Amino acid sequence: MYERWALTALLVWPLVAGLGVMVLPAPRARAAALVASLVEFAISAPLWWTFVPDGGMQFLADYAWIPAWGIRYTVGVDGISLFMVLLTTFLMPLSVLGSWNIPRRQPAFFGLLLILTTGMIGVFVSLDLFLFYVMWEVMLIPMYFIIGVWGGDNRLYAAIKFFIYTMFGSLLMLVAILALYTAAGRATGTYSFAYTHLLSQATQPGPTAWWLFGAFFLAFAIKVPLFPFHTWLPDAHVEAPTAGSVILAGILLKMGTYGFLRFALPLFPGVALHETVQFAIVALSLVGIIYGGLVAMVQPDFKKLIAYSSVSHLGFVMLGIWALTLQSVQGALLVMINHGISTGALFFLVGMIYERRHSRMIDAYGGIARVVPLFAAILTVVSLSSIGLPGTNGFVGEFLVLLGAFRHYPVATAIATTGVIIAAAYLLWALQRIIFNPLTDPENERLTDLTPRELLVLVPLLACIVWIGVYPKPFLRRMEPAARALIEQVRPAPLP
Amino acid sequence: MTGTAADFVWLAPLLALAGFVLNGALALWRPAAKTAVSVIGVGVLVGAFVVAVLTFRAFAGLETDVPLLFRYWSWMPVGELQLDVALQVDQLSTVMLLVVTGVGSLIHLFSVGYMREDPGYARYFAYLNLFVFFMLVLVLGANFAVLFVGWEGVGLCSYLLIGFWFTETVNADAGRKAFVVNRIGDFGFLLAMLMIFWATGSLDFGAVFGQAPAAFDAGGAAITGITLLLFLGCTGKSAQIPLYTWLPDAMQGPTPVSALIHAATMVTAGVYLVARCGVLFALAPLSSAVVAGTGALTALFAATIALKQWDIKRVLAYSTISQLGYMFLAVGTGGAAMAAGIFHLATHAFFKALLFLGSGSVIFAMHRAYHATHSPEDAQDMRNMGGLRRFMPWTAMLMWIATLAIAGVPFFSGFFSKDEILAAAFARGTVHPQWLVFWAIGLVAALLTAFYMTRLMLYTFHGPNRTGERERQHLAEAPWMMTGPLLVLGVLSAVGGLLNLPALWGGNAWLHHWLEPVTESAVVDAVPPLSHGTEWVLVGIAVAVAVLGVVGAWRLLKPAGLVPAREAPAERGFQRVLRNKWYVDEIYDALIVRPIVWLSREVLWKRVDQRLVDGAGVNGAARAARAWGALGTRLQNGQVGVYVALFVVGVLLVLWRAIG
Amino acid sequence: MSTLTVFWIFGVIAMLGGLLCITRRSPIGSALWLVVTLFALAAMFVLLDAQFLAALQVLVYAGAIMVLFLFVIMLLNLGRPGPSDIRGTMGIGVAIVLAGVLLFQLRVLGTAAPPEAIALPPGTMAALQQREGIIGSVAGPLFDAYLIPFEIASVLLLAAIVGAVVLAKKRL
Amino acid sequence: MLLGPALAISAVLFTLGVAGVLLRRNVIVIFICVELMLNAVNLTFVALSQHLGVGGQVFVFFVMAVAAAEAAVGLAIILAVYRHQRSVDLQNMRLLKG
Repeated sequence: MYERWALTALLVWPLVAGLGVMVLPAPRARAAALVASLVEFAISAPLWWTFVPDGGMQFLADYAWIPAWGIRYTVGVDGISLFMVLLTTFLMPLSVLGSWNIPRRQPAFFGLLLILTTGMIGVFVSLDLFLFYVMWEVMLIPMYFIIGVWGGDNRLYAAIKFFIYTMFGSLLMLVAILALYTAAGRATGTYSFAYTHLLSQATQPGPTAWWLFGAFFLAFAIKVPLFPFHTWLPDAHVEAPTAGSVILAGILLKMGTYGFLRFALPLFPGVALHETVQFAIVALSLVGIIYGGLVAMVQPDFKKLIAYSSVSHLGFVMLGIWALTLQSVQGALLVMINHGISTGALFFLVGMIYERRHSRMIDAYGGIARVVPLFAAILTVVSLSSIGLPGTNGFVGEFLVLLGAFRHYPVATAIATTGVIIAAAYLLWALQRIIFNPLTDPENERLTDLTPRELLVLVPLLACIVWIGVYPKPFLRRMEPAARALIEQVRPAPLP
Repeated sequence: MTGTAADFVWLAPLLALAGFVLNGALALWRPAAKTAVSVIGVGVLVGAFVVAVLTFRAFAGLETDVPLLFRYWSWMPVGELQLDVALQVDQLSTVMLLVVTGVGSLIHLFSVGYMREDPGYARYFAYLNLFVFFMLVLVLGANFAVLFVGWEGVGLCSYLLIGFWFTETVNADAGRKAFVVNRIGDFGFLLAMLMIFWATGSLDFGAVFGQAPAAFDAGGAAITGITLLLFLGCTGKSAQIPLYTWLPDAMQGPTPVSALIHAATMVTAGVYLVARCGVLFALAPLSSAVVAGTGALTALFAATIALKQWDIKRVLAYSTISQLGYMFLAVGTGGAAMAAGIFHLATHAFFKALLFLGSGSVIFAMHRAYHATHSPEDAQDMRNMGGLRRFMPWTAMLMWIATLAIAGVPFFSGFFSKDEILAAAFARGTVHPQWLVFWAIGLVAALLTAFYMTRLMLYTFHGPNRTGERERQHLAEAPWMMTGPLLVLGVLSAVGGLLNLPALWGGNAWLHHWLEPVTESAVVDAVPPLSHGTEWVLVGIAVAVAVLGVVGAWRLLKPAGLVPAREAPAERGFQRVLRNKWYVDEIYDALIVRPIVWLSREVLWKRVDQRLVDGAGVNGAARAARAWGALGTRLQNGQVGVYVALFVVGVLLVLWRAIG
Repeated sequence: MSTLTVFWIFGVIAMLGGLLCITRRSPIGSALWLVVTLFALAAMFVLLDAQFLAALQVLVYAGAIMVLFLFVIMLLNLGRPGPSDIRGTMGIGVAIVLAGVLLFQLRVLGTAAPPEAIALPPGTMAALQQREGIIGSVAGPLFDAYLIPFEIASVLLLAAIVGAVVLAKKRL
Repeated sequence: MLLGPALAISAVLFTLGVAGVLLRRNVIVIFICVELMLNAVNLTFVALSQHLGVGGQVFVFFVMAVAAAEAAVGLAIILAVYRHQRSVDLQNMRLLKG
């Protein structure tokens, strides 16, 4: 039974709960939102146990939606999307808890947060391209408001930039989806947006495939973000409220890489594995890794630093995806999860210190480890996880990506590995300037250490950091068949 | 599972980890509970040492050449990659286990006295325990990845401990520098791992070393690349040219840390790695030569810098770099010299830990003296010391033992180990002449070692006291909690040579034989054993060099002529170059660090990101769209007449289509 | 005089009326000349076998709608000749060019006669009117096939009445 | 046959209506011109109904109804605007400009 309604419940519940939360009075809204997001997590939790690694697409639900145009409501998860769904439901309660004292219009904020959940999960579970597109857009609107209403000083600029950037890509994607739909319809006589239907029709390369791949590529590359489509990210990250940044980094960016895994690669394997495309994407990933790291190093704003570090991390993901070996694809999936956890935790930490001191500038701090030892300790652990210290989650993902990628792209992997050095340089330098060095600003003397509520936000993330770092097998075991299937589908014959 | 005590080897790292967790919790919530911290911090280490001893005895009792493997859980099972979290007990790792836990226990004990007054006492022990945990993972790891966990983990602890007094920017800088420089080395290690995996299909030591001879062409590009990359990792961790610059700065940490991490254990990890991968290095003669050559060169280079340092700990830091150079010379030479390298690693752990802890005692006393009078003088500058043997006789005596040991004066531990390395290099030189050069460099470095160590002792403990009139009354021997461990280390430094007393001196070269199962596969090519006559000549030369260094320093240097640091004139000429460490830090800074930061900030961020991508690209597109929009608003001027005219034009256009 | 000649006479009257309608300076003149055109059209409707519509044209159009126009013009007191509201040279040029192109296009379209296949044989309309009566021939389809549009038209008129009242009243 | 002349006359009338709309600025006159265009179309309907059936005449009927409604609402709007602007000149009406 659970198999049949699980995903639908995951989609419907936050939407209903979100609308409900919006009409509640302010003091009760946040508690209700917390309960709602916990319920959502509880609904999703059994996915972890009931998921059968070798079972392909599972928890399928399939109903006609607009039959005249072959649009169906089809949802399901496999080893790739499972973790994205769980990551989403895992981060949501933490985000609610982390923005407990958000100023202004609490009911609307928490309501939007919940509605956003529907959109995000929808993107990850849709197996109908039309539904996918709808969900892609659904997620955009709450995020726009979250940045634009509750953001920092320059929030409108950031929100509009985020919106138009994403919209630009997604409209091209819509055109490509429609083109695929008509092409497949003409070829088979069945007009349907179903993923499996389009997948079976999309293998012929040709000039159209190039254009369609280009459209998908642009939509997803903006979301990833791949250099040079990344400049919305620093602005959006910096201006968004804490929960917004966490979700942006933790989940929204993964939609891009997920899109590549689920759509761009399997639908256009011929184009995606064409020499020029391979070269370009691997090169862009490398540029992202190095460039993101170097630019992160010189940021005066800690949130911006994390934003650019995301560019760097997602570069690893892209490299892993395009290397298409079992290790690299699974590594890429793990990096996606890890980045959600570690960068999410970093944003939470910045948000917590920002609430106390109202500054994101690295220069405003210094030496606060003496004043707020707990905060400093957790910030250190999370930073180390972000730079991939072995024993933390960051290492497992990056190691697998590099290991897998080395097989096909040894030189590129060697270059990517320098990202490890740069990561240490930028994060430790920032860490030093925030929690170490002399304490010069008397305002920092009065900082208070983390409250129990804040600890409650961070402890689950820390637990995941250690868990994935030490015992990632439960994750790897669940994603392996899906990764293997993807590789076999895209790359029928292994490269020499 | 062997049914012996060796099965419980996991207890050793686990104890250290438990110590970290408990002390870490205390550091955050009960930083004042110093007694509990001491008991836990030292207790777990002593416990780990007991486990190490029992493991060693059990393993020796098995009399096996095969390593014991303990798989605990599957770590990264992905396709061909099957990585387990597994520990390995063999001859090499048991030796390392004993050194780490043994010396570690003594240094922990010393720390109880040394750090007693520090507000970060609990944090300090938490870090120290964590370090031991990672170090044990490093030496016990059964595959490259687990070793790498320890490898980076000790780097992390080193980072945390160097920057222990983080409120000083210098300290925090030094810690960060150590970590980043180490990461450069780790980059090499990582790449080497990737290459090893795709060449042999595994990362387990057993599988890799078993398949290496078949998987690689001896002397081929692949194996040479792998070993050179591994060695890059070693140069980072073990502070060799070109990545040694972090170690002198690492002296910003508490002195026991310098003793434990930056002298006895962590920095020797590179030596351990090369010894561990002896099979691979044996397949790559070029890499072996690079290792040996770099080692010899580093030994000499660091020794020259040590000649002119005034900070007592910096002298020891450069001395450490220099001695590590010897160890690399040994492991690069391969074969029997591997054992010599490990031998020197062990003796060096004893005498260098003793030297550091002794200097710690000195600094402790100096600091107390200056603290009592609120003097701002530098407690580590040798120009402010002098004549200290009258105030701290025990420390002086013990440090003299260590000095004689490191200088290679006969019958102290260092004499045997250093002599063996030089002899092995010479022996290899009979086949490959370049090793004769390495041998000669090593010899010169030995001379300098004897010289600068004698200089250190002379300026610190002899001659008139320069501390200051008032401060002098406060100078005294450190408490027994600190002198006790020194005593133990003193004994070990004196008689440590017994571990591997060569046949030449009537010993049975125990360590050599013990390590044979590990080193025998690393034999490069048959090197004819030296005749006894040659060996005696070599010993004679080495002794002569050592004595020359000690006596020369004693005769040439006049501690009476020194003035306290604040009155000292600036050095001139070549002395100044040495004083400034050949300006290597400045050169790195000007050639690498600054250009990268400048490139990142001025070019990448401000030009490319903000101007080009965001300015011209994104906001440019926005501006273009707005310009089009402005054109559009021109039409929407509210004049209905214009609208009508346009409407008519539209109709006409549609009609045009209708006409066809 | 043949029917054609009569038709053309009324046609010329209609066109002249239209021309004068758009060129008179006074709105009242325009309206009255439009009435002339409407009457001419009514005559042409008769010649085209649409006698009922011709009557409606006179009654509703010329009689009711145009009276409404004149009423408003006079209500707003626009009857006296003021400054011309005809556009300047530029406007006249644009109007002439566009109108010329339109005329050309309409002529081209007009010469394309309906295909023979769907055209009724000549005299069918006259026969129908013989059979069903002049009004009956229009009323039949109006209350049969076009019943719903007819009802909607009535609703439209109601809405227009309400709308006109709302808009024109100063204060509701 | 009257179809050809009817269509020609209708075209001329329609063009005159369009020209009038373009030429004049007085809203009421423009309205009158629109009526002229409607009637031109009516003529076409009637002429074609001779050949294609009585449906054309029904359309004319509807056109008249719509014209009546349009005149009522349109003139009411003009009244309202005039009250506000004291003018029926298009140049003074810029309500459409945002």
